[in-house]
Amino acid sequence: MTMARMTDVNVTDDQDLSGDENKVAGSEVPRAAIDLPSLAITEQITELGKTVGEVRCEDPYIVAENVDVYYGDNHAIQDVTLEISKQEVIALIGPSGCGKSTFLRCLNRMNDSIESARVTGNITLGGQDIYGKDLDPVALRARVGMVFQKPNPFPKSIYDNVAYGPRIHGLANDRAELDDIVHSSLERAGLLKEVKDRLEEPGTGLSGGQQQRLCIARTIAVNPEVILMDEPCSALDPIATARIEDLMDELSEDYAIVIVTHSMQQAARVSKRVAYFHLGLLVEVDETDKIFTNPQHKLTEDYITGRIG
Amino acid sequence: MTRKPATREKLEAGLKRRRRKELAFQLVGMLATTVGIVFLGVFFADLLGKGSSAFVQTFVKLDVEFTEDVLAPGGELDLAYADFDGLVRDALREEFPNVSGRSERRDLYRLVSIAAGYQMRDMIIADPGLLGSTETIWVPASSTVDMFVKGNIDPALDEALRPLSDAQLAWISDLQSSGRLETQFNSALFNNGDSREPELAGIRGALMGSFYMLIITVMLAFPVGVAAAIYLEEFAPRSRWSDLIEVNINNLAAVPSIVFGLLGLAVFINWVGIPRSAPLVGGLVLSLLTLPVIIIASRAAIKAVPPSIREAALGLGASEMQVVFHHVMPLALPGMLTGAIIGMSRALGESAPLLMIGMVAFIVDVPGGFSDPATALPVQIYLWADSPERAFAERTSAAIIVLLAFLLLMNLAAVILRKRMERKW
Amino acid sequence: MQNTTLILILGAMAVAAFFIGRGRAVAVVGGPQHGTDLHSLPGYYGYFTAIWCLLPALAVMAIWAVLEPRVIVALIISGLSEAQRSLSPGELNLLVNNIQNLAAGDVVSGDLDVALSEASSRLSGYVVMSSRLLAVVSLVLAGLGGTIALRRIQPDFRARNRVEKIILVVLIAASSIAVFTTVGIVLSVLFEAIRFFQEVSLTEFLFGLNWSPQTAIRADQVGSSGSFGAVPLFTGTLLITGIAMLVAVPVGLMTAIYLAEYSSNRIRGIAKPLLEILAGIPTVVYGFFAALTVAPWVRRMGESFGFEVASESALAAGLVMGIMIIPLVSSLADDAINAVPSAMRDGALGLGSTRSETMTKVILPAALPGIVGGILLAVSRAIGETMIVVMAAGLAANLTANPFAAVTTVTVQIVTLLVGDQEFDSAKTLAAFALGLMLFVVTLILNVIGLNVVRKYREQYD
Amino acid sequence: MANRNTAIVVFASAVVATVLSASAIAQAGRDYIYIVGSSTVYPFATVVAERFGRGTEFKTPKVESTGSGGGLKLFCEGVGVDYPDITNASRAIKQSEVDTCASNGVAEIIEVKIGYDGIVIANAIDAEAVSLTLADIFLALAKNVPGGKDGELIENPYMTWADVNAELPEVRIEVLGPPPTSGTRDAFVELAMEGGCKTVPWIKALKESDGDAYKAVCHTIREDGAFVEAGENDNLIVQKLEANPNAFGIFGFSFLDQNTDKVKGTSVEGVAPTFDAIADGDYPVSRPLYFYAKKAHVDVIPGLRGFLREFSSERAWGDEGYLSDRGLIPMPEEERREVATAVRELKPLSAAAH
Repeated sequence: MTMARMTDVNVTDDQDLSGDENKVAGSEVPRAAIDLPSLAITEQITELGKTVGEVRCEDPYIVAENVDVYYGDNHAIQDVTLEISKQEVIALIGPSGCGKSTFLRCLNRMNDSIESARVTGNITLGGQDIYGKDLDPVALRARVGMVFQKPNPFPKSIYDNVAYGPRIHGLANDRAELDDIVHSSLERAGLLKEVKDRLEEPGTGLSGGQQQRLCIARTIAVNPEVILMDEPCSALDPIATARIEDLMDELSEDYAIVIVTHSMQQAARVSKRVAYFHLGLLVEVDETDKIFTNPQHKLTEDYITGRIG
Repeated sequence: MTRKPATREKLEAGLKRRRRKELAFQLVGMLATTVGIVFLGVFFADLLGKGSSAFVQTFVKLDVEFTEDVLAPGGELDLAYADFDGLVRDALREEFPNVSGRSERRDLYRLVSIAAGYQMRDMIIADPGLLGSTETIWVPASSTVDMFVKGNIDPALDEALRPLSDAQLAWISDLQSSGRLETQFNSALFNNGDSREPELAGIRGALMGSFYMLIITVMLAFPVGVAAAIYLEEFAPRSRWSDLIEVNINNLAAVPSIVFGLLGLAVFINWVGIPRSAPLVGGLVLSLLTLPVIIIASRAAIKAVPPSIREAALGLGASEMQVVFHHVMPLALPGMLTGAIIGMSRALGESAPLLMIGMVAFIVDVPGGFSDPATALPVQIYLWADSPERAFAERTSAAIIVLLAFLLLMNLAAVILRKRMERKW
Repeated sequence: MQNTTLILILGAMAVAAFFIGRGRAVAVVGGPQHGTDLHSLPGYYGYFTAIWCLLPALAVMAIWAVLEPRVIVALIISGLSEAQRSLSPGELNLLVNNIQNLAAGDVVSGDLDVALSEASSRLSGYVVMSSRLLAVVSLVLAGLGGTIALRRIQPDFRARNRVEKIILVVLIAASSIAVFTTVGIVLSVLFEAIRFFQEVSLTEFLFGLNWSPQTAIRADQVGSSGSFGAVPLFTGTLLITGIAMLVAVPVGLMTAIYLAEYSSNRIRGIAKPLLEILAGIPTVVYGFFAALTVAPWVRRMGESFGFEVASESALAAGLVMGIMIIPLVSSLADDAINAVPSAMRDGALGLGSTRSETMTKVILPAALPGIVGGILLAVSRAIGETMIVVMAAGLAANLTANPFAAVTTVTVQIVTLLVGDQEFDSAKTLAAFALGLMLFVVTLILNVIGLNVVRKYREQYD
Repeated sequence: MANRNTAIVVFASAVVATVLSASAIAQAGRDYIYIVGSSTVYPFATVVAERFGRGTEFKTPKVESTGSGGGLKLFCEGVGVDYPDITNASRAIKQSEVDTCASNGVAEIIEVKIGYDGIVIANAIDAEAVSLTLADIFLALAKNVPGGKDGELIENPYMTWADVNAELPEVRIEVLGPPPTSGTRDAFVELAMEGGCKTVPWIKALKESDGDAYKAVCHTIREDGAFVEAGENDNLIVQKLEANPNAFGIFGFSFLDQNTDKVKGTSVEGVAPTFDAIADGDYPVSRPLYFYAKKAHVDVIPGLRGFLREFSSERAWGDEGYLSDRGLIPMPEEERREVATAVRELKPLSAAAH
């Protein structure tokens, strides 16, 4: 089984890796760069080398091939290949520092703003190379929205928070249209009922859970194709978390959602597939049920059963 | 999904304009940053161009005969009345035997600075055995000659309009061709106090004045500033008094320096009765001026020490005082020192308050203590900028270069300290 | 005995007291193994002893230093002949000065007369006696203080609390100096200003449109009309400050934005210290540069465009002052921008804003209070700046908004009124103190507002 | 232990500093000469001071440039080490000042006239050369000028030199000059302004009938910006003239002498300001320079007698003396001898002299 998957994945050499001269193959990772917990595990990784499970999917929309990310000398992500389809929720899990957030931020090029970060490999969105020369990250981020760990509404009114994206992108032709977008976005985020009488009040005055839904509303106001969520519930209480999770469920009908989470219960609840990262390597990807009931890789199993993390 | 195609179109439509705006914004930012740096470059180039020539001085080589007739006409050498200038005049006449006539000779004598006579005197004092011997010595040329050699006097100008006569120009070229006139390092600039003769004028006096003032400032402002910062940051209860102190310190940091000069004039000179022009007054005024800077920097340094360290020490049963002196102070010290250096460099460049307390004066003797009359380096610059002699213009720039060199060194020290301090917790 | 020697000896005594005190503390409980019986660490008993050894002696020395010259002069005068004592105070003062010079071995003027040299040797005698007396008194006090402290050492003596109390008092004293400085500033300008306002009414000073402080300095001199309407000074100050701000605010702000958002770490690492140099250049140097390089340049430029430009135009001084203030604005703006949480920036970028949109629509509005506060501080700096305007701006109190005209500022007038004529009784010099008070009050208000805005804003995100 | 040591060092240095400053105050004797006064005499006084300091065992005198008025004010505040020994003045002391001095116990003042200084009106070297009369100067700079009929005064209406005198160029009147604290201003007002003022017959008649009104007319300089009070920083004036060819500056001859390649003197009443013309008295705007010393300080302040002697020696103020190199115009030989003798005898100013 494992061997078969490996051959499947091994497509690197044929790929067109534009501007990708410094690519380091997985087996040539400088040891020193990785802080390995134990020698035994190291050997397991190097032995297995490649991701187990199913990195491919039907009707892939986002395709990441052999992605490596470096922060200066630090090799944060090594040779990750993953496909994400248009209507699924995929959860990225793994211990702290495993690179799941870094991988997430590659998908809308948020890593650009980190000066020392360098991304190699190939990521396409609907067939378009998102690291290609002719692609504007601004346009990309309008298509791939992002919700952050800590709710970060702008210090503006609730209305202006939601209207911000449509305004900068020029999505509304007039005020009525803008109002329409704001209302429908708040509605979809399940927030409209709570705030419709105080749209002019500052967004920072809402509760944490409301703030995070405001941020989601703000994101969907731009009408993206993919929503990236970086631990969106880690700063929220269980009730607010439940509301967000419900929301994700609804949104997954229209958007591809990539969520990074520390909570395995959350991953189990919301996602269709799960990808397990470990020390910059994508160890295992599979259907959520399969991962949680029958993990293939020893590391995945250790993590899920609480032995690492 | 309903609006999606429209969104993409609209997005693409605006992109070009937005990219242009982005680029323009970035360019404006780059331009702004360049403006400051370009100004700095122009400023330094201008300064070096004007001032670098002051570091050399034209010297004339003379064969001086220390004749007893001139120095000791009565048979005994009396330093107070010996005509050392006469030696120089004799040597010059020796060099140009053809010069005759009173006014021509006067012109000839004016080629050499009056410093030459003082030089002879110092030589005789150092070695009375020289009497009767002939020595070949380099003596400084007068400032007009120096200016001409440095190209600041246009020989093509009408004779009446330039300070050197045709005959003097001819003598200078004679001296140049016989290798008796050349420029050498201007050590007087660093060894002498102020003088009305540009070739004798130096910044030693002003530097010492600044030095004494800074010593007082360091000794008063640093300990007091650190102590105040420790109190305010670690011990002060939230009370009216500490609020008052807090507001005061922040305000004093921005009070115009000239107001501190008024304070010095009224309190230290008129009330306490310290003499005018004394570095002591200047030092006290500068201490008060730098105190808020040091307090603010020290407080920031103390604040940067994470509370966890304090809690750890307190948890082990240390008293608050022990926490401060064993843990907080050592960790905050580099930051405090940085603040002190920045405060000192501000004090070194300050001149407005010194105008108020009589430090704008002609003082030749290098001050030897805290109550001797003195000027400071920036004040010396202010004074020289006002001197009628042309040669002071380049010396003003040279003094500025020296002052800036000190300031840059201090800033560099602060930057290095800050780099070392920038420890992440 | 020299004061320095005395201080060294006292220092040595203090060190000795420290060890003795520590040793005694240990001995009192019966050796180091019983150290835990002491209330405080043995070192604190040492410090306690040392402080008691040093402080009284130093206090006596300080008092001595203040009183000694007065007492000695009084003694010398009382020893002089009747004729000399009846001299005027000024002449007496000169005589004493001469005696002091003689005693100090400096050169004196005039012939040495017997009475004088006798007085000077008496003076030397007094000085020697005084310093011996001081040495004895302070050393005895040091010994006494140390002994008393030693006697108080008991196992339950709370030495640490005592020492810490003393240190705390010292700390409080140090932090109070700032308050006393402010009080000193206010007092030193207030009385003179009040005297000024007795001669010139406050309303004329604040609202008069004509500033011509050149009153006659003697009864028989014809000065000018001597009017003290400070409005032209305020407008002149505002004009130059305004020009400076027009240069400093956009340039400083854009520099801060560029360095914070666009430049690489390397460029920032180079550009920031370079710009900080601009803030460190002494203002007298800027003044020199403004008067000799920038002013003629402004004049040439202005005239080539057909403007009439004064040789000491407000523009030249304002431009140079603006350049001086750039780093102040940019570092304060940098602080304000950095204080905006990076989550804001991420949020805006994540929605697809360009960097300039992120900056202008999200970060700058959020940082605005901080930036405004910083600009207010910069304004107060510009208002109080002295040397640049003294050297590059004129003395003509023109009521104009024309940047090419010559104007004068409050600080220029303070310098002109005080340097050159230091008597303390004409309205002319008193006006300097009134202006100083104005300057202090205005900058105080600006600073208080600026600091409050900055602080309030900081707390929002802390 | 290291941190404890730092604390100790910090406090020890504070203590040492306090004691140091205290002991510095204690040393009160003044062993140097203290000179204040005119900025015009300052360049001469400093040269003498420096030569005196270098040539003798005494310290070099401290010279502050405070302006004649300010200098006399400080000088007259009293006798004693806290007050200056000498004040320089670019005009003679006034009776009112003598009285102030006397009331403060400064009874015997030695007046030393040291030579002459021409007050020149100069403009940039490449600017148009003009020749002014005293009347031109008065009309251009007075606050009020005679109107159409006798006895009428109008606020100075002249904006350009051509308004004053059709032969002069049509450029805006802009004159940089000294403030009233300066003796240069006093002398300029008395010699040039009053000189021009007197050419108007009815004003001249006023002198007899109403002296105060006469002075008010002749001595008051306009305040509308045409006359720029440029402080006492004469060197900056020279540099500003160089930058502004339309402006004229008023300053002492020595500054012109040092800057012959930058500025040129304007002829007044047809006489150019040259060394010889001023020495001969042909140039109308020249004034004597003075310094005043306190007799009570002689022999009490170290070196004061020697300094007076140095200043009044031939090698200093003689025809060939070093002061003439600096632009001081010497007095006639006979007058020099007279003054030098008076100085040697410490002859005080008699009350009747002024």
